Amino acid sequence: MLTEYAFWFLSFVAIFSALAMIFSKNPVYSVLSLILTFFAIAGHYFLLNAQFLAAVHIIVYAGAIMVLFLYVIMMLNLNRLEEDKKSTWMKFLSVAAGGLLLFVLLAVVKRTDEITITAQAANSDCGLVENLGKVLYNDYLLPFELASILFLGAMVGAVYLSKKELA
Amino acid sequence: MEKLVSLIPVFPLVGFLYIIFLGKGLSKNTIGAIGSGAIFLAFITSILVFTTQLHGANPTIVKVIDWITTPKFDIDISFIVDPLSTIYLLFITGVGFLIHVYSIGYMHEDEGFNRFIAYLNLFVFFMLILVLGDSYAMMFVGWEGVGVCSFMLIGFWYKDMANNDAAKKAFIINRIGDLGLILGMCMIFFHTGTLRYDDLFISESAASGLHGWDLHLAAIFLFIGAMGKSAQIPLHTWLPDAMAGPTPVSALIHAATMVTAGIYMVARSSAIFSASDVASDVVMWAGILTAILGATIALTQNDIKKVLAYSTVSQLGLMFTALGMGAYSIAVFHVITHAFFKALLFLGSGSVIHAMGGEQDIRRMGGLKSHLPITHITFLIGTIAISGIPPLAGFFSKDQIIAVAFEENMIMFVLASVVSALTAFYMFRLYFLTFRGSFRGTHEQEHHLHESPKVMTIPLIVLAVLSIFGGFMGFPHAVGHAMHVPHWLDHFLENTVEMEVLDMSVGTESILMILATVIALISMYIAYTKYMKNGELALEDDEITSSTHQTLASKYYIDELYEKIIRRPVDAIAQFARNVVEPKIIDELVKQVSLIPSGLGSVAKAAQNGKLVMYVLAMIAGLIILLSTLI
Amino acid sequence: MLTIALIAVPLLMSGLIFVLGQKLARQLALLAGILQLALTVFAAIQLKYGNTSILTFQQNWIGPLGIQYHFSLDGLSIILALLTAISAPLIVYSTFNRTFKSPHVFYGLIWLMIGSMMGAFAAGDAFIFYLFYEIALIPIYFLILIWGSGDDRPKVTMKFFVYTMFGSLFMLASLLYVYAHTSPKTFGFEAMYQAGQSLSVLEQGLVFAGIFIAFAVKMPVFPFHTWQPSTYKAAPTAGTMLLAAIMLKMATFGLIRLVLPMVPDGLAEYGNWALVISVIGIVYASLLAMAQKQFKLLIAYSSVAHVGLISAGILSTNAEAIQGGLFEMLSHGILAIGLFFVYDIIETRLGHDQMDKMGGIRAVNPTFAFLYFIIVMGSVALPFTSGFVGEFLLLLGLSQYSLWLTIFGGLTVVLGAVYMLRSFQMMMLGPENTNTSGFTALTRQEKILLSIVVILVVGLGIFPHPIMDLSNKAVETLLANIR
Amino acid sequence: MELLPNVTMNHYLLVSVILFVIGVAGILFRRNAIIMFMCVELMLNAVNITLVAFSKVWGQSDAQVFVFFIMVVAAAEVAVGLAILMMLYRNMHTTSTDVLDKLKW
Repeated sequence: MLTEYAFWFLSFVAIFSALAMIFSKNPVYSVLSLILTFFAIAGHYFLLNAQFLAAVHIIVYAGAIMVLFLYVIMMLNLNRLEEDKKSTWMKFLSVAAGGLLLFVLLAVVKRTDEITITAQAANSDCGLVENLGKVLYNDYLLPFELASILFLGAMVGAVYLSKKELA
Repeated sequence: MEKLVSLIPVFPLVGFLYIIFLGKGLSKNTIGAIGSGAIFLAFITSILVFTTQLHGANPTIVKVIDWITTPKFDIDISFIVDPLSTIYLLFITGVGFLIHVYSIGYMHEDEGFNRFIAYLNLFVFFMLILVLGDSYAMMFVGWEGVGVCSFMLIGFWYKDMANNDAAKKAFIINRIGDLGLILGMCMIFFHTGTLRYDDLFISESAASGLHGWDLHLAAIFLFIGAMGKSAQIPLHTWLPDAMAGPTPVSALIHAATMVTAGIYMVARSSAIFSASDVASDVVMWAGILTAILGATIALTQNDIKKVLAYSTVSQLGLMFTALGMGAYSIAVFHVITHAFFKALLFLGSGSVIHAMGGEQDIRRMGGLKSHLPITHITFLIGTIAISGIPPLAGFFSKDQIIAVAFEENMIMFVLASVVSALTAFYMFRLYFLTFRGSFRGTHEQEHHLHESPKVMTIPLIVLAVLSIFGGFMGFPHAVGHAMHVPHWLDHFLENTVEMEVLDMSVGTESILMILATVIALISMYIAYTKYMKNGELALEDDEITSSTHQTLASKYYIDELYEKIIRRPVDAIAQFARNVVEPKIIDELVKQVSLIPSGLGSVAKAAQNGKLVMYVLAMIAGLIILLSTLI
Repeated sequence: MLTIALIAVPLLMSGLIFVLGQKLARQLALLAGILQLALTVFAAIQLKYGNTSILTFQQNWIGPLGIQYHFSLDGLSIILALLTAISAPLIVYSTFNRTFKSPHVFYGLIWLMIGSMMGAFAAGDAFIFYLFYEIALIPIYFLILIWGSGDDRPKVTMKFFVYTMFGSLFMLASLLYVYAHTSPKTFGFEAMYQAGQSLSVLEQGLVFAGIFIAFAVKMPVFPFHTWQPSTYKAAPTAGTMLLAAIMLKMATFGLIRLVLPMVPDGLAEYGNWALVISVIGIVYASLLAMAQKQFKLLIAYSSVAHVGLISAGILSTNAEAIQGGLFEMLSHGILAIGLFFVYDIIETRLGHDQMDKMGGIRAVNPTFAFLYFIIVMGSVALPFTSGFVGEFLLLLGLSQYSLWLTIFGGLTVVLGAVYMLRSFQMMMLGPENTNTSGFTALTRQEKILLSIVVILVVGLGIFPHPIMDLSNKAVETLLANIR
Repeated sequence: MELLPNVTMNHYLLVSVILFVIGVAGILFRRNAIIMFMCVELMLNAVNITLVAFSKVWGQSDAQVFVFFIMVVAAAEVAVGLAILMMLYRNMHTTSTDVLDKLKW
């Protein structure tokens, strides 16, 4: 009962703050709204018994990535963004595209009933750190190591790009 | 003995190669000796080969090397020895030899002497291939080869563009005929699977595989080939122009040998032609029309060689008339006698031109009798022979053509007689204007007049002798039978060509002979009264007086007609194709097609405008389409 | 293995020429030509004595797709191999009177092209054929672009390149369609033939159309020929020779190799249009040749006419025509080299090739006129020249298909004489003029090259038998396969 | 199939779809590259939710591993992406995609 309410609450927060993110004129508010969304999503993860992911999510997204965003916005001093005027037909097109996509996605989702009906929860604690760690270090060792190389590359790239002399 | 036949073409070929490649430092006499010596050797060998055929030996095929080999079509370079080919051999090498000798004198002063003798040798080589080849394909080799030699010799004096034009015209019109011959060969091959005479006519008769319109069409195509080579209507226009070449060339190629290749070919294909009445009629009518056309035009020409040229056209027409009526051996007979007297006449005219210093207009001649005695006598013999006055060669052959016409077709008989009468008239006109009366040229020319050297007159004399006695090889049937003189040529060719058996009484034949003689004599008399009695040049020969005369003198405007309806339209079409069709239509079309991708490209380019939103929209559109398949 | 050597030698020599640089380029190139000729003659002898095992080479390449390194020389391709081997040293030698910038690249590209064309001829697998067919485009593109003449040559080469690629696209589609019907999947010719013949007649007709369009552009056949005159004009003489003597033969050879045995029913049922346009092309190109003032363009259009006849003949599918077609390819290659070399000689001396401004060359330089005359005679198909053997057999074969087409196709006999003799007359005959009076004598190199061409033209005309003997059996097998 | 009491798989998918579409809408409506970037992050997370939910349904950890990797990639992407944006801003003095449209053909 409680979890059900928690689900609805988290969902509401996530969607509301996501909307706030895209509609807010001030980018700083946008970032903050997004952080709120991420917290809500982390909450979902908890509900789904994926504690490890929930933790990582908060650390990485809310803690690192969004702070980076915030930092950049602050540094560039983009308090108020000049929004360009959009032509009406562009707006119309965007609305149509978004609406259509929503419609199609919902239609597709509606069909998942038939698929998930046969599934059953076999191992409810698969999201625990221990289990996840086993899978990660046994089956996905190579991608895991590759991820570290990716990070290295990203790091080098970021540093290189941000060097003043390039400008 | 038959094996020797493969040597015969080798002599002139070697002569040609030797003179072209090694003849640079040699004197003109040596070159002349080599050139005519080669032909003489060929002549001797021909006689040896000929003797094997005298008593009815079977045709022999002598293979030299493989030539074109495909799974089905297989042609060797090989020669056929049979009466028809050997008799052609004899007069080609014989007359050829005489003309070579004559050329030594005639061309002595020319800077291209070596070249001339070499070309003549090459020509004889190809002519021999033509008659010796054992298949249509081999004949075609010679056929085209003589065409090229003719091209080179007509345009011998190549610095004069008129000569080159004449040479080109001859070659191209010949080529039209050759196309006909190729198509004929194609049809024969398609229906019988072979082009060898052996398979077609001799050991098997594959030619009977042709039926109905295939047969007619094949025969007509072959005849188109003959039209080109033997200058029959409508492909006759090149022959008079071909007189641009040196006179020995006119004698050898354009009177005695090459132009009779068409007769050879039709005679060789007699099995096909005699089976096709349609084609035979075509041959006959084309022949007689050509004969009349040539004879009428010859009446008004003033160039000594042009008169002879049209006379040749006319005589060839008569031969084809004979062929069309099925009298193959008689046509061949006339070919041989014609070779003698026409070569004689041409060489005689050459001697005259030589003496006149290049003048060819008979209006500027006259009274040459005393200056050129040998030439005069021999030319007179030639004239009598061609006019058909007994007992010279022309009488026998022409009379038999007329006799056959009498049997076969009265219209042909009348027309052939008219031609015969015209022939006698224009030949005597030529004779009188040239040799009798008083000299009409310039004083300088008169001073220059001289008889030709021996090297030129001896061939004239030999040919004159042949023109006198050559006719006896084919004594008229009925009369000959009564007098126990066999028709030797008919017997000789009996197994080679289809025979027309004349069923004619001695009386009828004698009457016809007398009639022909009388006609010739009357024409001669008319010519005499017109050109001799007054002792002056007739008015209408100096200027053109009537429209008929104008038409004849302009050769029925046929050249002009061809110019208008063929040459100019073709040129115009070619120019049109070059200037309009090619750049404006085809290339334009290609350009338009090539614009399609670049047009599409510019559309796609508009989408790639760098606006992120557009890309996103495109992605979403794609996503929607993709997902909608899942619904 | 011998076949591999025949392809490897040009490619390796090409690499060697690239590397060894400027000084030795032309000597190396000529050496390669002689080597290639010797090898090919050796291969021909091997084939004659039935020693075919060393002439085939088969090795897996892209296994799952059934693509193999499959090369083999049979009675058909040996003719083309001979053509390549004869042409290559002649083409290289023909350039000896000129100097080129960066000769190592120039000769390297020439040999790259020869190698790839050889690869197409010797291919035993449709994929390999297609591959080499396309590769050959690259070197010639650069040859024209870098060493060509005329300011518009980037445009011209672009047109040439794109046009032929465009055509090839249809061939690729057709080949893939047939490939999809093989089982197990393979591009090997034998399997492709079977798959092709098992298609319905309509499918075969469409496959034929696709392949024919590719070849029609390459040959080129009317109305796909418009790239050709401008390309020939822009190309350096050696490049033109490569194009006319060898490259277009890939297409005519492809007709024999790919079309006849693969889609015989489609060809018989729906192929008439191809024959008709080929024959139209003969007449049309002959007319255009008649209207040309520039000698090089005249040769270009005459080439279109000749190729039209080859195409029409081959498509008529009978032994005479195929033999004739093969022989005509050989003959046309040699004659093309001769004619373009004549152009080169004239162009180097006079600086232009406007025929109406020439005349009287024969009076100044009789040797040249004599040699040229024989080449002219060869190209108007006079008997006892190589041109006759091919053209006669082609007409003979075509007549078994349709008499009407033969009549029109045969017009080449007449029209060919018209334009060739007209050119001979305009250039060589008549009195010399200020333009031509200084026409210097032939150099030794020019004399040797023209003599070789003339000897080949006459020699092949009189002794075609040894060459035809090589292909006789292969042609029979080919036709037996079809019926 | 209920993942939580009264909460089925479809509920999660629904949330995910809505978040995803909000992300798309954000990209369509906003011109600021940084905001668009954030929208991308939002979309990634929307997908992550489904992955985790499915992981729960099937009782398999593999999907969670994927989520983990997505986070990894997102982190790397943000690092580089923001660096690029900073560079752009330094040079162009804007982060509006209306101006930043030079990258074409």
